[in-house]
Amino acid sequence: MREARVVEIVTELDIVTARKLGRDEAKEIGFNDVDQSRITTAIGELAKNILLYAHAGKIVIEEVEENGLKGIAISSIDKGQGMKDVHKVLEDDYSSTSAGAGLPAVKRLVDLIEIESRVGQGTTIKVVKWLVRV
Amino acid sequence: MREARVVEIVTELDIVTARKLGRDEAKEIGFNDVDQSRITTAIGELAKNILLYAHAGKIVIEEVEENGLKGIAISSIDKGQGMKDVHKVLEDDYSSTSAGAGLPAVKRLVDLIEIESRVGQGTTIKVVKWLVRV
Amino acid sequence: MEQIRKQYKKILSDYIGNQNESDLYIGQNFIKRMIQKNVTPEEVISIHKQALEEVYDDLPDSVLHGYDFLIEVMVHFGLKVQEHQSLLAKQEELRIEMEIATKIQNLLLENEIPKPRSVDIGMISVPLRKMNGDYVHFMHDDERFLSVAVTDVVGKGVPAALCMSMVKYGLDTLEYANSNPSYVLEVLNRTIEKSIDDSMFVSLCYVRYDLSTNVLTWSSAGHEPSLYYDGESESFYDLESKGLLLGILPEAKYTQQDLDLKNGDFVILMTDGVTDFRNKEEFDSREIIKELALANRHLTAQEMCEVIYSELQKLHDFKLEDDFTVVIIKK
Amino acid sequence: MEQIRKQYKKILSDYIGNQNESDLYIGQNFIKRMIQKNVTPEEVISIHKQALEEVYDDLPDSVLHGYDFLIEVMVHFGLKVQEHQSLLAKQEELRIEMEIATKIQNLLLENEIPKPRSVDIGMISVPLRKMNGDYVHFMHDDERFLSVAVTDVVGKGVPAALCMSMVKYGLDTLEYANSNPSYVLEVLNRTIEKSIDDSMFVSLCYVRYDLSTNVLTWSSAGHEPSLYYDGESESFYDLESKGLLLGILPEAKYTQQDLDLKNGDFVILMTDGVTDFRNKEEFDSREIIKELALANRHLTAQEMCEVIYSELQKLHDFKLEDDFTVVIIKK
Ligand SMILES: [Mn+2]
Ligand SMILES: [Mn+2]
Ligand SMILES: [Mn+2]
Ligand SMILES: [Mn+2]
Repeated sequence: MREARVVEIVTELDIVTARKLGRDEAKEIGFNDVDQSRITTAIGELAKNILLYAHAGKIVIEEVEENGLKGIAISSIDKGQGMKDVHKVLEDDYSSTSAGAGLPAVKRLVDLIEIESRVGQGTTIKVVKWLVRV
Repeated sequence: MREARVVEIVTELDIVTARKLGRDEAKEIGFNDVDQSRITTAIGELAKNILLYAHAGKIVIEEVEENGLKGIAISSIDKGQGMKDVHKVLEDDYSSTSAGAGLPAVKRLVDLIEIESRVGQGTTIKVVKWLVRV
Repeated sequence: MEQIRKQYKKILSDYIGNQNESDLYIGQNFIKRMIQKNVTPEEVISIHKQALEEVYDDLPDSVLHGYDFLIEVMVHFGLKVQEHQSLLAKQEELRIEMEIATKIQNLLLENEIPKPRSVDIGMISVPLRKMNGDYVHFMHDDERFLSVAVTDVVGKGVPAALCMSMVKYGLDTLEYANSNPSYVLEVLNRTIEKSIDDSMFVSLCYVRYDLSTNVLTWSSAGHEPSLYYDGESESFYDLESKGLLLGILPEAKYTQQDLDLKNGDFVILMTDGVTDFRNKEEFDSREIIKELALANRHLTAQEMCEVIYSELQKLHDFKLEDDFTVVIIKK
Repeated sequence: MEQIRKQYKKILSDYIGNQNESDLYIGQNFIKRMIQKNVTPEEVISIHKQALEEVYDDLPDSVLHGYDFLIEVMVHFGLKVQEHQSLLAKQEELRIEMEIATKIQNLLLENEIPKPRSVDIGMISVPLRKMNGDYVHFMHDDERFLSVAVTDVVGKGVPAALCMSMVKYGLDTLEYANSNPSYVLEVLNRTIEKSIDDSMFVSLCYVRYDLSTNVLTWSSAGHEPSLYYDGESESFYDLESKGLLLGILPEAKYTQQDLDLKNGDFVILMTDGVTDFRNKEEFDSREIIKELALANRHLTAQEMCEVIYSELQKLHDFKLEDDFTVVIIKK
């Protein structure tokens, strides 16, 4: 397994870099074209969230293996404001003013999502997508 | 303007015939590829409804013109059971058992839908799609 | 998935071969089934691309890259479709919740029609949707007085249902069937004005019948006028009143009026759902109700209510547009 | 539409030319905006086809017919996306309706904390969602007795709200603050059992305090046990009771017990939302509440309630999972 790859997210260009790294990694691991697009989309949404809510942070992309199952893990780490209610950000915002996408979309694009957030200290979001969907 | 074209709907093959006539007519009138598909889909749903609920009936396809606006009109005419509550059949069935499509879909595919139904006497549904969407 | 790919390839290559309408029809039916199995649009593009590649081995690179681009952008339509599935599940939960709520609401507002010795009372109340926005409250707790309130909440759904609970609650705490109708309206009006949303009003017709003197005293707050049939003169009179809807002005005043109910007389209380037919300007519903009541005045009050309902339903092609409530008090 | 076609063609041909990630990113952002403008997937395919045709004039017929086929099948995804828009609008309507209902419900259940001379009463009741499934009812209509009912409906949403209206209604019609707690529970139980859905239960703790003798009489129906702090022995006692939840058995019997409230004593009534923390097995919530109450017993009853709420909220990372209600009666 290759080592984790880290992209610092400071400008919109970094979003593209993270997406590219993630897409290459996903291809390498063996994901098909649709899953490559989904993984890349998830990375893009996570990175955009960093810029929007924490201004800076990083995306870590790594291959994972568990019980003989290969997958890709993406972590989004920032030292921003943090969130008071992590449950809420995973719920769909069905109001008419919703911008769409965001974390509810990320949740749909992957198999697992874990959020750790402390108010004032930052947020870490880890998502995993398995090569064979669990 | 060409005269109305009538397709008797008795078997599933007639659905295809009606679709084909409708698609050709729509193309002739000048609808683009997407609208051709939508009009054809609407015709298919109307014809399928005839088979499902009245067993037999007809589809009438004609070019229409109003206030200098060209369009296509499709009528679905049957002598079946009729419907007690025409409002309800136009409402989306959001229940999990919904088969989808049906009249709510037809309504979305066209610009105008009119239903006349008498219990025990049959149903006439007329839809119109304008070349430039009103 | 392999099966799906094979079927898609077959339909697609058939279509490309001869451009028959039947293959488009088959293709659409196939996709409808795929949608029910939660296949997403980006997956369809991917299946399409692969099918084309297998059938034609000389596709230009530009076309293949084009499909990759399409898959990428279609991911967002796929997300919309999945969002729809979630929302449908949520909607289903809500539907079940509303069914339980309706059941509770109906129990909460249940009220038996009193059967006093000297008058005959009938009632019909049919909700347009699941929850009834009309409500009939009977009180007959002593031997002398019998009171009926016919109410209609302006507004629909859960807020209207809660508002109705409040009206019932207010009527119940007034306790005595012998209260003056105008007093009842004034008290209810204050409660509702104080505590309910600004957009929520209630129309109410309150009738108190004195079984010992046969005097019927009535008052009304913005409610559909009741009909009084005088058996002697064989004619109908509207029981009109200028009282404001409940919940508008805190200090609204209501007047009350008496009438003597003689043998052969009857009074019809109703909500506006009985007379309002927006799409049928040609009908004068109140005239029709008079005719129906007159023709059927030999029936019991309950039977009269039911005839009026079924005849009006027929006249309006079974397309009632509001909750429908009729109460008849017949001497 | 012409503008959209031009932009799409530009992004697509850039991508086909160099397969840069940035063009896929730009493409996705472009599509997100298109989706917000209600562009459908079949329209995107049509735009894509036309763009390709304009850039490459030698596309094989098979590819072009393939796009026609794709447009045809994508119509059904387009319908799903449009259905989603309608459902969203319906959801929004419902959201507004629920907001009004919540307002009415809160007004309906509003209840002032009584301020008698000889005891200090505090209360906090925080709903998890918009409608509160906990309810506190105070009665203090004569000078001698003061009663408090703390209730929790099993169930959420509108049905629970309606059920709560019924409980309030039942408590109000019992009228007198001096009723025996066990009698109150038996009457309420019969009403609820008779009239409410089989899946709907209510837990209730009823406490009557005699201001003239300082005797507190309590009874409970399947409710979270109250805590009694005895100032003399500086220790807590659970006020346990084996009474069934209201609404299960029509003839359920309830017992009541007395305790003398001395200066420095207090009683904490609460709902299970205060002690149930499914994800935090390591906490003994009742112990924590005792510690918090002990440490803050010099504060007013109201302040004690607020400290308990804010401390428990912090301990559980602000993730309360149920309606939260605490009432403190402090001598
Ligand atoms: Mn109404
Ligand atoms: Mn009405
Ligand atoms: Mn509860
Ligand atoms: Mn609870």
